[in-house]
Amino acid sequence: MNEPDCNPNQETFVINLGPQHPATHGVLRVKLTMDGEYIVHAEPVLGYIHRMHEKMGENRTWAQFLPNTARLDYLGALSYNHGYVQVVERAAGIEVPERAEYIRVITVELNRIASHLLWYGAFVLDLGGFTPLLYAFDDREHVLDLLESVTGARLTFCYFRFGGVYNDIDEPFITGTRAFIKRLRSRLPDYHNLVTKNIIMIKRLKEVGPISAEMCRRYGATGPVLRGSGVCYDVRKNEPYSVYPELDFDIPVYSECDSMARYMVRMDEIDQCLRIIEQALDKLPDGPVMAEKAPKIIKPPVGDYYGAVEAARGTFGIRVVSDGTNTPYRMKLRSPTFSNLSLFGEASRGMLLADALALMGSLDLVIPEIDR
Amino acid sequence: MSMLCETLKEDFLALAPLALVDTDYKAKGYQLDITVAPAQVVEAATIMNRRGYTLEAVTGVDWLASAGPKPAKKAAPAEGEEEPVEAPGAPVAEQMEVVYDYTNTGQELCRVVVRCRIPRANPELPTVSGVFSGANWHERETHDFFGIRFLGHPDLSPLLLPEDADFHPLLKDFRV
Amino acid sequence: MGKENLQSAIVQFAALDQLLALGRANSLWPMTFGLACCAIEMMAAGASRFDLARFGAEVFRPSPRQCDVMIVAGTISKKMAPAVQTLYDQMPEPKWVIAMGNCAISGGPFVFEGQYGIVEGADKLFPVDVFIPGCPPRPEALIEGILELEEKITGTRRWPRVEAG
Amino acid sequence: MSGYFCELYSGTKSLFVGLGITFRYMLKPVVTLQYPHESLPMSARFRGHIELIGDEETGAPKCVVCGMCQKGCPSNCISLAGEKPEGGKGKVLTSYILDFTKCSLCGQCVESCKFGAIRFSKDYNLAGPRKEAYIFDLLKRLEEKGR
Repeated sequence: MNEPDCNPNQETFVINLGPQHPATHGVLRVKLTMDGEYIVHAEPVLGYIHRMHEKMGENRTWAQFLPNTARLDYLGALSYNHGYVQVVERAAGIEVPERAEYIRVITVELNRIASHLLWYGAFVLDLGGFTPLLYAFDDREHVLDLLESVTGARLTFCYFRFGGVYNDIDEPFITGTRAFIKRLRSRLPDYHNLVTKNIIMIKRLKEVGPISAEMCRRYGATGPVLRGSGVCYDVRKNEPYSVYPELDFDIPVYSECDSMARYMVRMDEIDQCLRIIEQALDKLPDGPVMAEKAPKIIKPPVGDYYGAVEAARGTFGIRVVSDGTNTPYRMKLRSPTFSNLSLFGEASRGMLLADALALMGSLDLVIPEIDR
Repeated sequence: MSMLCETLKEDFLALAPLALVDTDYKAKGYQLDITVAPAQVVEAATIMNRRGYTLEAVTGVDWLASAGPKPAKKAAPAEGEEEPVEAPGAPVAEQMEVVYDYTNTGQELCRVVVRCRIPRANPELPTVSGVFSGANWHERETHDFFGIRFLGHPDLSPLLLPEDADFHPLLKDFRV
Repeated sequence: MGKENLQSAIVQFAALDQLLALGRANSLWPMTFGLACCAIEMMAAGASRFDLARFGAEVFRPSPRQCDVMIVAGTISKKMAPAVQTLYDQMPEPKWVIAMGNCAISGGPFVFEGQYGIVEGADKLFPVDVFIPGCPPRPEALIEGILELEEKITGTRRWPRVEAG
Repeated sequence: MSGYFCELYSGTKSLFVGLGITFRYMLKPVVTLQYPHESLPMSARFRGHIELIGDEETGAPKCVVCGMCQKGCPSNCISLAGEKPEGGKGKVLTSYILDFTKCSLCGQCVESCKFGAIRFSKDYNLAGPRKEAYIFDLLKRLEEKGR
C-alpha cells in the first residue's frame, strides 16, 4: 500500500473500507488514512458497479433506454423515469396530457416515500438499531404493493412513456393509496418516538458531520444534503416541472448542517409527500393518459437538451445530445449522489471513524447511481 | 430572462467569449449558452463562483466529423443574439467538446451552459477544480470516458474504470 | 458443489451425513453482499413480510469466514470481479452460491455488443448452485431459491411447492 | 450537574418509550406472509416473463411473425422465426425463443405487439439449478399449456 501523504511525524495507517462492507450500502470503497480513531484523509474509490449506462445510451434507441433509467437509482426509479421522459419530451416537443402528469406525480411521490423509508431503516441499521428497519419495510411493502398494481414491478419500474404513462390508474389504487396515507400518518409518530427522540440517536447525530452551505455549493451537492444545510433548493419549487406548481407543499429546511438535520429533512419530506399525493388524488382530472400525437419512433431535432428533476437524493440532471436519428448521440447522466459523495473526503477529515459512517449514512448513497 | 441571467451576461460580455446565446428555456432546458476558448474556462468558472452559482456537472462530447450533426451556421460572437442557434459552434474538424452545467441554488432560476471546443487530436484544457472542488471528480470521470486531459488537475487516475484502464469507452471510435 | 466437496471419510456414516446435511440446509448463513438492485429485494426478503428467518437463513454475516452461502445479488463489474472472487475463496467449505437476478446469471440487460465493463454471469467466476431469474426477482423467488438449495443439500424438499399463476 | 441528570432522565424515558412501541406492536397481528404455505395473489399487471397467447378456438399462437417485439427489445432477448405455408395466408410461427436471463421486464415487446399475441406471465417464483432452464421455448410452453 502506498505511503499516505501526511505529516511524517504522525503515526498513521491506512484502512480499506469496502468494497464489500455493510455500511457502504453497496460496493463503495473508501481508502481511509487514520490516526488512531481519527480520519486524516478519506478517499472514496468508485467504479465497482460501473454499468456503462452512458455508453448504452448511445447504443440504444430513445425508447429502449427507458429501462436503464430505472436501474440507476433503483430506490427512486420513477423519478429517473420522469427525468428522462421529460427531457425527451422537451426535445421532441411532445405534450403530455394532464392526467398523465398527475399520475406521474402520485407515483413518483409514492416512490420517494418508499425510498426514504428504506433509507430510514438502513440508516438506523448503520447506527446499530435493527428494529426500525422492520417497521420501515412493513410500510414500504404497502407502497410497493400499490406501485406494483399499476406498474407491474416492485423496484425497477419502467412505467412512464414519452407522452404519458403506460397504464391508467384504477379505483382500487386510489382507495388503496388513501388508506396508505392514513396508515403512514398514524405510523410516523411511532417512527419519531422510536428513533428521532431516542437518546442514542440524538447523541450520535447531533453536531456530527457538519456540511456547510458553502461546501455544498462548491461540490454541487443537492437534495436533502443541501436542505439540511439551510439552503431551500428543490427543483420541484425552483424549477417547477410537471404539475408541481399546482400543488401546495413545503420544502423542509434545517439549518443545523449536521447529520440530524439531514435525517429530519427526509423525515419531514415523507410528510410532505403524503400531502402532495393527497392533493394530486383530489385534483386528478379525467382524460387520456397518453398523448394522442406521440410519435411511435422518436427522433428529436438536432441539438442538446437539459432536464432536471428532484429525485429522492437530489437533483437528477440529464443532458441529451441528439443528432436527429433514433439513437441519442450522447447521454450524460448527472446523478445527485455522485456530487453528494464527492464532499465526503473533505467533510470527514478529523472525524471519528464511527461518526464518519453516520455521515456517510446521512448522505443516502446508492452506489449504482454514482458509478452509472 | 431573469435579472440574474442579465447580470451574468454582462459579466461574460466583459470576458469576450466566442459565443453567447440566449436560449429558449422551454425548448432547451437552460437559459444561457456560452462558448468560450480553452484559456477562458477557468475565468468563466471564477465568474460563476463569484456570482454564487454551483457546478452541476462536467462532461464531454466527442464530435467525430463524420458522425456529428450537420454543421449549423457559426454562431456570431456576443452582442446578445436573440434567435436560438442549434449546436453553437458546430464541428468543422474532429473536435471534443467539454460542457459545464452551472445552475443557481438561489430563488431565481438560471441555468447556464458553458462549452469549450478543443481539438480531438490533442484534447487538453485547464482544470476548474481549483475553483469548484466538485469539478475534481467530474473532470476525472470525463478523463476516464474521453481521455481529455485537464491541465493542473491534482489526480487524473481512473475514477469509474478499473485502476489500470487505458481505454476511453465513450469515444465514438472506441472498440473493445 | 456441496456434498461432493467434503473429503470422503474412511468409514461412511450415511445417517450422520444426512443429519449434518439437514442441519446445514436449515441454517444457511448468507453473506451480506449486495451489489445492486437485487440486494434491495434481498433486504426485503429478510424483513418483516417475507422473513427469511423462518428458514434459518436470516443471519446475514458481513464476513465471508462465517458464511455458507453467497447470494450474488447484482451486476458483477470487471472492477469488482477480483473482490467477488476473493470473497468466494475466503468462504469455508462447504459453500454454495446463489445467483440472484438476471445480471448475476448472464449479465442481464447490461450485455450489449461492445460492452467493456461487466462480467457476463457469476458462473464465469465460480460454480453457481441456484439461479433465480428476474429483474429483480421478487422476494418469494429468493425464498424459493433458498428452498431449492435446501433441496440440493438434503435431497428432499421439506416445504410445499407453490404453483404460480 | 443538573444537565447530567436531566439527560439521564430524558434518555431513560426515550428508551422506555421505544420499548413501549415495540411492546404495542408485539400484540398486533403478524405481518409475515408464511410463504410456501400461503402466497400473495399477483396483481393483474404483474410482469413475469412473457408468454404467447393462443387462439381460443384452435390453440394456435396469435403471433403473425411481424418481428416487432424482437426489434423493440432493448436487450435482444427474443428470437423468433416463421415460415410461409404453401397456399396459406401470412406466416406461421415456427419458433419463439425468449432468453429470460437477459430480460429487463420493461414491457416494450408487449407494447409493440399490435396483434395481442404476447402477455406477461405470472411466474413470480422461479428458481432452479440450471440457467439454461430460463431460455424459454415459448411455443412449446404454449402447446403444453393447451394440452
